[in-house]
Amino acid sequence: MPLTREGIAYRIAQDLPDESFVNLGTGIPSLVARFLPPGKTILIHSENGILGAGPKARPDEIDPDLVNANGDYVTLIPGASLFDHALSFAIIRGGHLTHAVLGALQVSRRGDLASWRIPGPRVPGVGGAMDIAVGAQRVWVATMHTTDQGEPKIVEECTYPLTAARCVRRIYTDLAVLSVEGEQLILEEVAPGVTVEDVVARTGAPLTIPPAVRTMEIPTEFAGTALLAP
Amino acid sequence: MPLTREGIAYRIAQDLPDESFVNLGTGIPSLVARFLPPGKTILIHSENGILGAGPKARPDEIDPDLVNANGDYVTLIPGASLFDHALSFAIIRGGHLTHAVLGALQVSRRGDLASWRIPGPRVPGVGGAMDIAVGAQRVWVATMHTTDQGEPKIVEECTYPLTAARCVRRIYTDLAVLSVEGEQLILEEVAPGVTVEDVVARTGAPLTIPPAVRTMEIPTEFAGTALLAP
Amino acid sequence: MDRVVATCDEAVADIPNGASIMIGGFGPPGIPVNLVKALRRRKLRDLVLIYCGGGTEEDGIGGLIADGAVRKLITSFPTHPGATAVREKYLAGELELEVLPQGTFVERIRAGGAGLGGFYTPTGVGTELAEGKEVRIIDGRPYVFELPLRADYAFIKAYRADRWGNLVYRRTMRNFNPIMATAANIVIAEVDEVVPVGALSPEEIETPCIFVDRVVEVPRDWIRRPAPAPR
Amino acid sequence: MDRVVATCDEAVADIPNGASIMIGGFGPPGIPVNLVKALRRRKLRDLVLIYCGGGTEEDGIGGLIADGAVRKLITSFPTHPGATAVREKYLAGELELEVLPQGTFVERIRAGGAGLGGFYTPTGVGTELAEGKEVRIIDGRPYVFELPLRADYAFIKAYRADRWGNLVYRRTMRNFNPIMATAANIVIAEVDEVVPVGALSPEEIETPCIFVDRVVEVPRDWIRRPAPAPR
Repeated sequence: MPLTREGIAYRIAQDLPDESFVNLGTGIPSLVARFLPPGKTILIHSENGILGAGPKARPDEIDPDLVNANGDYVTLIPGASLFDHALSFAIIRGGHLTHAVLGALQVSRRGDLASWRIPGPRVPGVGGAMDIAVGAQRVWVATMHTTDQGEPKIVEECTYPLTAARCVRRIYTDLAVLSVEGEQLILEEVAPGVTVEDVVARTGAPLTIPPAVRTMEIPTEFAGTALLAP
Repeated sequence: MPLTREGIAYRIAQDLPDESFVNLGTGIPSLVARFLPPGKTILIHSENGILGAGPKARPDEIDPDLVNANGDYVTLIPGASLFDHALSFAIIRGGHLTHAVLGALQVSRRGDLASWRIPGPRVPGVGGAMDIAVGAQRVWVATMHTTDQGEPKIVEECTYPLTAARCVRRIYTDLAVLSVEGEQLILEEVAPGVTVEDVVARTGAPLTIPPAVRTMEIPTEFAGTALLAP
Repeated sequence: MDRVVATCDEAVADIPNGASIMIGGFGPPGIPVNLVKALRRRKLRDLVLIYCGGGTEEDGIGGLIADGAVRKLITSFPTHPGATAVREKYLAGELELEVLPQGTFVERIRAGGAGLGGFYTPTGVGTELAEGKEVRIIDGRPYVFELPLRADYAFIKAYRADRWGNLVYRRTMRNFNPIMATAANIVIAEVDEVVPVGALSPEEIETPCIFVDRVVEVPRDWIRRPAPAPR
Repeated sequence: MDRVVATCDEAVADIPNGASIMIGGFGPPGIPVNLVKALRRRKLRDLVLIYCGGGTEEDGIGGLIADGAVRKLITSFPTHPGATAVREKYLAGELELEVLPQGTFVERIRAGGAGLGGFYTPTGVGTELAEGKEVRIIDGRPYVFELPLRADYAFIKAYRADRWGNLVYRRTMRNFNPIMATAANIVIAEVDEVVPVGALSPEEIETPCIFVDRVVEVPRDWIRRPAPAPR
């Protein structure tokens, strides 16, 4: 069974090590915060000047002066710090974040990322994605394996405008975990009940298949949220 | 009678306008702080991260964590702020200081300043002088008119290594006040009892002499400190 | 040295047509909404706004754009759902957009305030946003050259000011505000509260008064009573 | 995530010969003297120090230089009266000096920490300190190109830290410390006091813990008793 969006986020949260400093993009990446393992110290960075963002604020916790980069009213964990955008992007671009989890329109086999713009008569807007893609020590992508129309999002070459070239190290999808190593796109894990052939068929770039591909260890649900699609 | 070092500092303090933000170099410039007119708001900036440095600390006021750029233990005035060197030099280089008063080894007729290095087998060291010379809105020099050996310090071309080219607007010496306007070095004022001929004789560059040169209005002493040489 | 002016209208009264104006804020926090509303009442034309988002009707920036007061918007993320005015004016060819990566946006403003001539950033290399810009290999890695950015005016939102214009922020109000305060000819701060000179500790002041020209006190109700429920 | 180590000796135990080390401080404030003393006990060779002054016997930096532990000093103002070791070693040809304008010194470190490839500054144009450096005319004004500066280690002095390494400074202790904390592979902070995580307000933290690898508590007597009379 493929993972739900929450399942992808859960799977990523398991891979974040203790003492990591992580920026989470909008969409599936933002869900990672809900599944952080309690025994680890993982600090969430937000572009608008937070290190140590906590869960979203309950109605009675809302501070009108405290939002994250998604515009959500959030809380702060003990030990959090606040700063301006210049320092926030010094953190990003200076290589101080251990991890960033970003969404994607497309990822190429070499780790090129397209995530900010669909060509056409639209307003362009990039936010912090380009800085994060070049700056974080490890850029992981969280995405559905294909578009709603079934088109592969993992491709030989990106056709959408690039966010950054050769920046993605790992790709977490509803079907698989892949890693980018030089010119190789390696299939590391498949979702429970998903076959290597399924993944190959829905991927738009050649995969390197190790002798034994692991199956993800992931529960069906977590605290009432389904992690695997029915 | 020529001015004392304190007299030069006193004369400069009279010219600083209300609501000015001023950096004072070592030597004679540092004495300016003692003569600030009480009715004006003049904030003293120090390179090491102070806006609003107050008088030197009395023994019982010393805070070991609070010095100015000269290494003196100082106080803070109400309304002072503290910051790091990056912001301090953003203030300097970004053109936010209304005035800087610097010492000089030599000043050329076009306002080139040499103040940081005497050639020879010596350790070079510049500190903040080059940033201040290019950054402050108005750079004034405070210096004795000649060296201890009687050599002119105001010259046709600097022979010592430059701090910055064409940066000085005014020169305050023990004998005169001069202003730099383009290629012209204009004699604005002479010290009491000092003649235009005296100044011309001790200046190493041609002076523009207005029809009537003012004589400085300066008291003989201020709060027990002699402002005019005996 | 009293920087306090009585009203937002007075604070923006001298802004001419065609002025460039930086506006702080990210999300609701740190947007000087009352200065923007006063600016809108001026009914100016040909403004150049430097603002990270696209503005909304509520924050007034979207309203300025809808009014046709803005010729050009220098921005990073004008594509949030509420940015309807940007969308309409841009697609109608009536608004010029300069879109920058967010780190480049703030760093260009910092360079403008710090007297630097420009800088090289690794961000954007090989993308549409670097087209036409110089790329230089430094220590084996490609960087894009970016110029400093300054403006005629900056609208800043802070929490507290003293009468000299020293500013303190709270929570995520800082965002672009302390940086924009360094990079404009006239800096106008909207604050919740004006306190006496000396009431702010020297360490907590984030924007020293040397950067600030005008301060307007506009108290916010929420500071004293519970915050509203989320939308 | 406990960044606290027991002693300065432990904190500097892994520094190899030839390491580059940034040291914060300006005047006495903000110099991590106990880390420097521990480094001196290591009796290393060929160090590259990045420090704004020239060091004195009291702060230990002059001692390191006198010991012959330092191959090169990147600095701005090594000419203060107490800097006797620099003078002797430099004039004897046993110490390499790279002298920078102070604003360029700190800006190069900031660029190193902020991931920039370099920047243009108006400071130093037409002087000895710009010899051999690229000069570029930008908007009609000449600027000197400067590269970023990073180090293997940074020695930081702060007032308080929590156990995660969030740092707070007081008075003029900041100087180069918050900037150097961004620009080294291993950042070691000497602090007067370690407090629990959550005890520092998020707004007052000047150096977020993401930059800090090790913290050593070295209480200073003066914090609790009257300061000594001046020299």
